[in-house]
Amino acid sequence: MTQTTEAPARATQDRQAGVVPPAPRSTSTFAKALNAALADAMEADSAVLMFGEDVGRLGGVFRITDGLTARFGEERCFDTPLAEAGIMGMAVGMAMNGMKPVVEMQFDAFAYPAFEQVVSHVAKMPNRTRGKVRLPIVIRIPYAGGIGGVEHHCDSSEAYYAHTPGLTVLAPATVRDAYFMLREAIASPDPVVFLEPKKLYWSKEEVDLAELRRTYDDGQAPRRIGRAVVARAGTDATLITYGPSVPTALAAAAAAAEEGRSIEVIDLRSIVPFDDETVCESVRRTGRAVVVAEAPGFASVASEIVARVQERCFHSLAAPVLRVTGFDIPYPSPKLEHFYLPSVDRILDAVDQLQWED
Amino acid sequence: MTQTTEAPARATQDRQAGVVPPAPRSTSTFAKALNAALADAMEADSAVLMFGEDVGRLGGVFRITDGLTARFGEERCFDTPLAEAGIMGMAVGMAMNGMKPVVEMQFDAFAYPAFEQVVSHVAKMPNRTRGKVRLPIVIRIPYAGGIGGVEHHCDSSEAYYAHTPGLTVLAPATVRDAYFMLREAIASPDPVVFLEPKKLYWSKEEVDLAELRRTYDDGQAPRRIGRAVVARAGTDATLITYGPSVPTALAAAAAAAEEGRSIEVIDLRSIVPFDDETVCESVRRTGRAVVVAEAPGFASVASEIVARVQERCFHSLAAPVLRVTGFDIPYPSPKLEHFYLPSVDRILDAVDQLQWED
Amino acid sequence: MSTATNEGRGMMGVPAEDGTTSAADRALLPSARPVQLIDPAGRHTHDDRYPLPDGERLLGVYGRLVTGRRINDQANALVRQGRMAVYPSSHGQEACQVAAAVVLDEEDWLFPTYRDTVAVITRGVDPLEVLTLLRGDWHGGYDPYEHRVATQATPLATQLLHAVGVAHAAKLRGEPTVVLAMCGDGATSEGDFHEALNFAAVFHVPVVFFIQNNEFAISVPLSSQTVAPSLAHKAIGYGMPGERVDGNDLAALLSVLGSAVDRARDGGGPSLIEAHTYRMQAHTNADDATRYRSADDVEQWVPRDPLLRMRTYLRDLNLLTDDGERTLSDEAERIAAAIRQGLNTEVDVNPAELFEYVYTEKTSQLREQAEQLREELARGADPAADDAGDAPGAGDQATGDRP
Amino acid sequence: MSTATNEGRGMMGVPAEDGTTSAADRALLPSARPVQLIDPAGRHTHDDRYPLPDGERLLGVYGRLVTGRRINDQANALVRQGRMAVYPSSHGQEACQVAAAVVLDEEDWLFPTYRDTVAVITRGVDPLEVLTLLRGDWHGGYDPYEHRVATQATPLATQLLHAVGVAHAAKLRGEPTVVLAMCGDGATSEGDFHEALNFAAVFHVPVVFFIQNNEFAISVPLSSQTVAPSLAHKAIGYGMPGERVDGNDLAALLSVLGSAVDRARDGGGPSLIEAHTYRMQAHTNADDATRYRSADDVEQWVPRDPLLRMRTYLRDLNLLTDDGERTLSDEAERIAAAIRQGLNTEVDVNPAELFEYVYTEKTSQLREQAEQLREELARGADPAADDAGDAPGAGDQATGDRP
Ligand SMILES: Cc1ncc(C[n+]2csc(CCOP(=O)(O)OP(=O)(O)O)c2C)c(N)n1
Ligand SMILES: Cc1ncc(C[n+]2csc(CCOP(=O)(O)OP(=O)(O)O)c2C)c(N)n1
Ligand SMILES: [Mg+2]
Ligand SMILES: [Mg+2]
Repeated sequence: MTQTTEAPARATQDRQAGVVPPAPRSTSTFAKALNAALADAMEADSAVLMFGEDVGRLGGVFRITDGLTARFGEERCFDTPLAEAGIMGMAVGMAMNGMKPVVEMQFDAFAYPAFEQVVSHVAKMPNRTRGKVRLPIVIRIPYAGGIGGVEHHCDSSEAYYAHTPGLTVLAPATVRDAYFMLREAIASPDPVVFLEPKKLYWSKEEVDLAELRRTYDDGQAPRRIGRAVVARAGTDATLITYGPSVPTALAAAAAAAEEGRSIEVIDLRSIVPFDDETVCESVRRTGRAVVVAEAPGFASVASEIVARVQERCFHSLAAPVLRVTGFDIPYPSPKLEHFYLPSVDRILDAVDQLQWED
Repeated sequence: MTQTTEAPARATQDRQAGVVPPAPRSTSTFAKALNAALADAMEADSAVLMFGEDVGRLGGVFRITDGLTARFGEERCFDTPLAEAGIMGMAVGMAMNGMKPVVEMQFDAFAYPAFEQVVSHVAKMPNRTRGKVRLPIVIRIPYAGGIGGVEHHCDSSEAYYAHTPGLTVLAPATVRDAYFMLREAIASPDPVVFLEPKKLYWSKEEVDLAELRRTYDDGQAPRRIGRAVVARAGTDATLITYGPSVPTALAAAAAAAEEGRSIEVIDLRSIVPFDDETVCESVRRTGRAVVVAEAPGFASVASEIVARVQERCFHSLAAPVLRVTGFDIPYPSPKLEHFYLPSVDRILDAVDQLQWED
Repeated sequence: MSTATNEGRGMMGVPAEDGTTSAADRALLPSARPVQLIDPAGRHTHDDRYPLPDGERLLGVYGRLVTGRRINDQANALVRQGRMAVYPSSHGQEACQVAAAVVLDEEDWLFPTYRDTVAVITRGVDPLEVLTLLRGDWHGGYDPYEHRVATQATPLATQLLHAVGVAHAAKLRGEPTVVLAMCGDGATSEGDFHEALNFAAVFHVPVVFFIQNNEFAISVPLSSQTVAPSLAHKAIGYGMPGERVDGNDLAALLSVLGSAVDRARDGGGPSLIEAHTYRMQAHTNADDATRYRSADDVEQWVPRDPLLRMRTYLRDLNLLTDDGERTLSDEAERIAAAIRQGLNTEVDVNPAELFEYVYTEKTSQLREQAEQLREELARGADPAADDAGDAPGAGDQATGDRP
Repeated sequence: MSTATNEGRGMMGVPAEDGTTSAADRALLPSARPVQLIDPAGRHTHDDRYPLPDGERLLGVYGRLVTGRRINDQANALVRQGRMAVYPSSHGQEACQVAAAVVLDEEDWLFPTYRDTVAVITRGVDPLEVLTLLRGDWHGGYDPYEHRVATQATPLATQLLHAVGVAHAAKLRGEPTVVLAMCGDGATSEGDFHEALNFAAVFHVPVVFFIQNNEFAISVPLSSQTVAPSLAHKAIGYGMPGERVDGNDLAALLSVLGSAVDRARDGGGPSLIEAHTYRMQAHTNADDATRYRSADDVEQWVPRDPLLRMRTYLRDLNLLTDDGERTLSDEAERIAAAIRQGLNTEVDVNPAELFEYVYTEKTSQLREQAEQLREELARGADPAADDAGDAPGAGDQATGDRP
C-alpha cells in the first residue's frame, strides 16, 4: 500500500521496491505469463496441482496449462470428468490433505455449478475450523467479455465472489501482474478467486519471464494481494478500475490528456482485500472519481467502490463519484457487446459530468 | 412510486389508493399471511403449483405451505427429491410449459446448488428468447438470521440475486406486505426471488386475511413491486432498509425520537426494481442517510444504495451516506450472532456520525 | 483383499453365485451389445426385440440424413469464410440428429444441445433462425414454441431438467406430449444429469434421455469421463430402463428411440438411451483436435459412417436409385444455398433491443440505461471504434473452444 | 406399447433373453437381499461371502453400541433442558454409527454428516468438542486433523467430494489412507453425490461411500426420493461395486464395511454400501414427525433394534454376562455424565474471534470492523439488549427443522 503513493507510475514500482529491472529482452503474452507462473509454482512446490476440464493434453481451451502435463506428469496436471462442483469439492479435500490445488473453471458462467462448494465450503471452512483447516486453493476463471463469445462465455462474476467473506479476489491487468499475482495466489494460504480477463490473454508486454521468476523466487516482487497500483498518474480526476477495463481506462486518460485534463488511473488488481489507502489518497488529491468496470452495475464491486470512496473521502469530493459499468442486462451477443462494454467515450462522458467549475 | 411521497406513513397508504381499510378484526402472523397468499393464488389460478423439499405433508419446515397438499392435492403442492438444482430446473421447464411454479428453497444457503439454473436460465431465458419464453417462477427463500440457526441456515443472499439482471428481488417486512407481495410475485410474468425474513415469520399484525384477499382480488392493492414505502416519517435523516432490518430501523427511529431527532425510515420492499424516486425524495429532504442491512457490506445491496443515493442526491447531502451492515465475515454461530446483526445502538451510532452542526 | 479382476465376482472379490441378478434388474440394464439393425457393410442384422423399420420409412429418413450432412458441411464452410463465429459440427453423428427429430410427433418437445443444429433443423426450425446464435446476432434465434424445440444454450446438462419440467407440466394436464432430451457423453458427469434422471423417474414423466456418446468432451475421452460398463448402465440407478444403440445405424436408432417414445407416451415413464457414435471433426472450428487424438483414431470411424451404410442398404434393395440420389442431393443443395445466401446477407442488430426482454416491463433502471445508450448513439458515438483492449476478433482460432 | 410390468422384460417391454446380464455387471450389482449375519432374533444367518466377525470383536464393539445409544439419549435430554439448540439423533442407527468408526485405522479419514455425532465420538473425538456446533458456540468444535474426522457441516452431499479429494491426495502421495464418507438416503439425490461417486471411480481412489438409508429425509420417504431397485444399484452406473446390508445388524456392517475398506486399501478402488436402517426419532427435536408418519410405522422397527439383537446374540453365547452388562452401562453412564457436566458449564464465547479465522491475516477491512466491535463493547454496548425483531429464541419448537 505504500509504494503507490510515492510511485504513481506503474513502471517505477519494482524499482521503488529495490528491484533494478533488467533491460527487457523479450516479450510475452498475458497467457504465456500465466502458463509460466503455473509451471514455476509447480516446479517450486510438489504440492501444487493443476486440474479441471481439458487442462491436460489440450492445455486448456485458452492454452494456459499448455505443456504442464508433459512436464510434470498426469498426476500433477490432469483432466477431470466434466463437473465443476466435483472439481471444486475435490479441490477442497485435496487442500485439506496437504495439496495446493489450482483449478480451472473453463468459462466464468461454468463456475456457477460449483457455487455451493465455493460459498459454503471454500470460503467458510477455515473459519468453521477456527483456522485448523486452511484451504490454499486457487480458482482460475477466464473472465469477462470483449472476445465475441456466445452466451455464458463472457460473464463478469466478480461481485458474487467479492461479496462472499473468506475469498481473496484478484484480477490482473498486465502481463507482469499476471505472473506475479498468480504466483502470489498459489502461495497464499487462503482460497483465491483468480480472474483472468479473456480479452487480455493475447496482450503483450516486454518482459523476460525467466527474470520474473528470479525476481519472485528471490522474494523481490512487492506484494500485490491487497495492493492497488497507480497505473497512470494524474491530478484532475481518478479513474478506479481493474481487470479488462484497465486498458480502456488508460486509453481514456490518454485521450483526456489531449484535451488538457490530467487523469489518474488506479488499477486495483486486488478486489478483496481492497486497498482503501491507495484509492483514497488519490481521490482526496484529485477530488473527483469515476469507477469503471465491465460487470452490470447494480450491487456490484463498482457500487462498493463508490460507497467506500464517498464514505471516506466525502469532504474532498467536488462531485459525486460516478460509475461506468455494464448495463443491468445479460451480457450481449457478439454483435452487440460493444454497445455494452465501458468505452473510452463513455468514460470521457462521465469525466465531463464531474461538475468542473470552468 | 407515487403514493409514498404524499403519504409518508405506511398506515395511510392503502387509503390513499382509494381503499377504505376495514377495522381490523383479527391478527395474523407473517407466516400465516404467506400461507394464505399461496392458498389464495392457487385457488385463483390452477396453473400455480408449489413444490420443494418437505413442502407437502409436512407443510414446509416453517409451515408456510401447511395444508396446501390437503386442500389442492398432491399434484398441486408436492415434495421433490432432495436436489435444489433439480427443483429449479424442473420449475424452468414447467414455466416454459404453461405453469406458474412457486418453489421453496429450504434455507438460503441451500439455494446455492441451484445457482447455475437461476443465473444462467431463470434470469436469462426470457432475454435469450426475445421474450417468447417468459418464466413466471417464484423462488421462495427463508432468508437471513436472527433465529439462532446453525451454520448455513442464516445467510443473507440477496446481493447474489440483485446483481443478476433478469431477476426481480423482493423482501417483505410486514404481514400485509407478505401477503400482497407474494400474490404480486406469483402474478408477475417475470421470475421473482422472494426473500422471507425468518425472524419475522412469527411477527404478528392486526389484519384480516380474508379482507386482504378481497382487496387483492378486486385489484385494490397498490402495486408493491418497484415501490418503496415510507415506514415512518421524519425530517432529520433517512434510514434506508428492507426485510429483517426494518423493525430494527423502526426501533432505532423511535429511540432517536426520544432524543429529539426525527428519523424517516424507508422500507424498500423491492430491491429490484429499485425505487429511486421514493428514496431520493426522502434523502433530498433530510440531507442525511444511513443504509441498514444484515448481509455483509462488501459489494452488497447496501453498497448499491449508497452509490445511487450519492450519485443522485450529492448536493443535498450534508454528510456521507453511511452503512450499518453485517461484518464481512461468515454468518456467526447462534451465541455470537447478536454481535453481528445491525442493532439499534449501531444504527444510532451511525446517525450520530452524520456530521450534525449542533 | 485381491487385486484380481472383478469379472464374475461379488463386490468383495468373492465369486457371485449365478442368478443373483433378478429379472427386475435385467429389465433395466441395457443389452450386452449396442442394438444394431444394419451393420457397417449395409447388411440387415437381426435383433429379437427391435424390428427393422420398413424400406419406405428408411428411404424417407435417409433423405434427411443427406441434408443433415450437407448442412454440417455448409456451416463449416461459412465459418471458414468468416460468416459465422463458430460451429460445433455433428459430422458423423447425423443419424442420431435425424432420428431424434423424426421419432417425435408435433405435440412433442425436443431439447437439443449446441451441437444438435441438424436435429433442430430436421424438426422444422428455419435454418437461418437456428444459426442466429452462432452468427452472433442474438443468444437465440427461433421461437421455442413454434416447433416445440428448446433453445440451444451451452450450460451442459441443465436443459435435461427443463425437459423434465415440460414433461411434468404436460402430464399434469393430461396431454400426450413426449419430451426427447439430448446430451453428450461429457454432460453425463454433471450433477444436473443425475438430478434430471432421478426427477423424471420419481415423477414418472414421459422423457426420453438420449445421450450421443461421441467419445469426446472437447479433448477428454470417454475413459476419463466414466469407468461404468456403459453410460446406459446409469439408468438402473434411477429405476428406469437403459438401452444402448449403434449411433451410426439410422435403422436401429429409429427403432430404439421410437419404441422409447411410444413407451413414454403410453405412460411407461422415462428411459435412457445411449448411442455410440463418434465426433469426426474437432469440437468446434476453434478447437485443435490433433492435440489429443490421432488421425488414425478418426480414420477407423470412416467406414462406419452413418450415410454410407444406409445408402448401401437402400441401393442394395433398389430402394435408392441414381435418380433418387440426385433428387436428394438437389434438395440438400437447395437448403445449403438458402443458408449460404441468408448468412451472406448482413442482418441488422438493434442495440435498443438489449433492454427490451430482460423484464416484461422495463424497470426504471433499465429505462434510464436504454435512454443513455439512445442518447449516445444519437450523438453519433461509436462504441466499437475505441476498444482499447487487445481483444482478438470473434472466432479467433487461438481463442480455444467455444461454446 | 404395453403398460405391462417390466419384470423379466427388456427395456421396451419385450422379454429379455436370459444371460444378457454379464458377469461383469453382476460383480457391480448388490446382492439380491441386504447382507445379514445376525437376524433380529439374535441368530446367526449364514452368508457365503461375508464371514461373521468373531465373538471377542463383537463384544468389544457392542460396548460402543451401548455408549452410542446412551449418548443419543443424553443429547436429547440436554436439548429438552435447553442446554443445546438442536440435536439430530441417530437413535436406531447406532450400529451404522459405530461400525463406520471402528472399521477404520488411525491413518484413515471419516467424513460424517450432522447426524453422525455418535460415529464421530466413537472415532475418538471429545464429545464436548463435537457438541460445540449444536450448542451454538461455533460452527465446529474439533480439530479435523486430530482424529482425521471432517467437520459436520450441513450442506448435503458436499462432503462426499471432499472425501474424494482427501483420498486422491493420499493416493498421489502413496499413503495407505482409506476414506469412509457417510451420507443419508435423501442426500443421494443431490448432484454432488453423483459427481463424488464418478470422480472416485474415475480416479480409482480409496473411498467407501456409506449410505445410511433410514427411509426418511426429514418428512420425505424413500419412495419419493428414488424408484431405483435400491440405492446400492447406483454403483454400477459409476463402474464401482455396490452392496446392501442390514443396517441394524452390527456384525453384517462390520463385515461388509470392513471388506470394502480392505479392498480400498489394497488398491481395489471405491465402493458404495447402502445400510437399511430407520430413523426412530424425529429429524431433530424441532421436527414434528407425527405429521408424516404413524406411530405404527415406527413401532415395526422396534423389534429390529440394533442393540437388542446383538445383546441377545452375545448373551446366548454367554459372551455377555450380567457383570459385563453392568460394566458397559457404567462406562456409557460415565461418558453421559461428562457430557452433561460439560454442557451445564457455560462456555465463554469471544466476539473478537469472529474476525480471526476468515483469512490467515486480517484484511484491512476486517481490522477496521474488529476495531469497531471492540470499541462498541468497550463502551459497554450490549447488542443483544435491543433486538427489535420478533425473533423467537434459538431452538424454538415451531422454527421447523435445523440443521
Ligand atoms: C457447465 C458447463 N461446463 C463446461 C462447459 C464447456 N464445454 C462446452 S462443450 C464441452 C464438452 C461437452 O462434451 P459432451 O457433453 O460430450 O458433448 P459434445 O461436445 O461431445 O457434443 C465443455 C466442457 C459448458 N458448456 N458447460
Ligand atoms: C443442500 C441442502 N439442502 C437441504 C438441506 C436441508 N436438510 C437438512 S437435513 C435434510 C434431510 C436429509 O435427509 P437424509 O440425507 O436422508 O439424511 P438424514 O437426515 O435422514 O440422516 C434436509 C433436506 C441441507 N442441509 N442441504
Ligand atoms: Mg461428447
Ligand atoms: Mg434419511
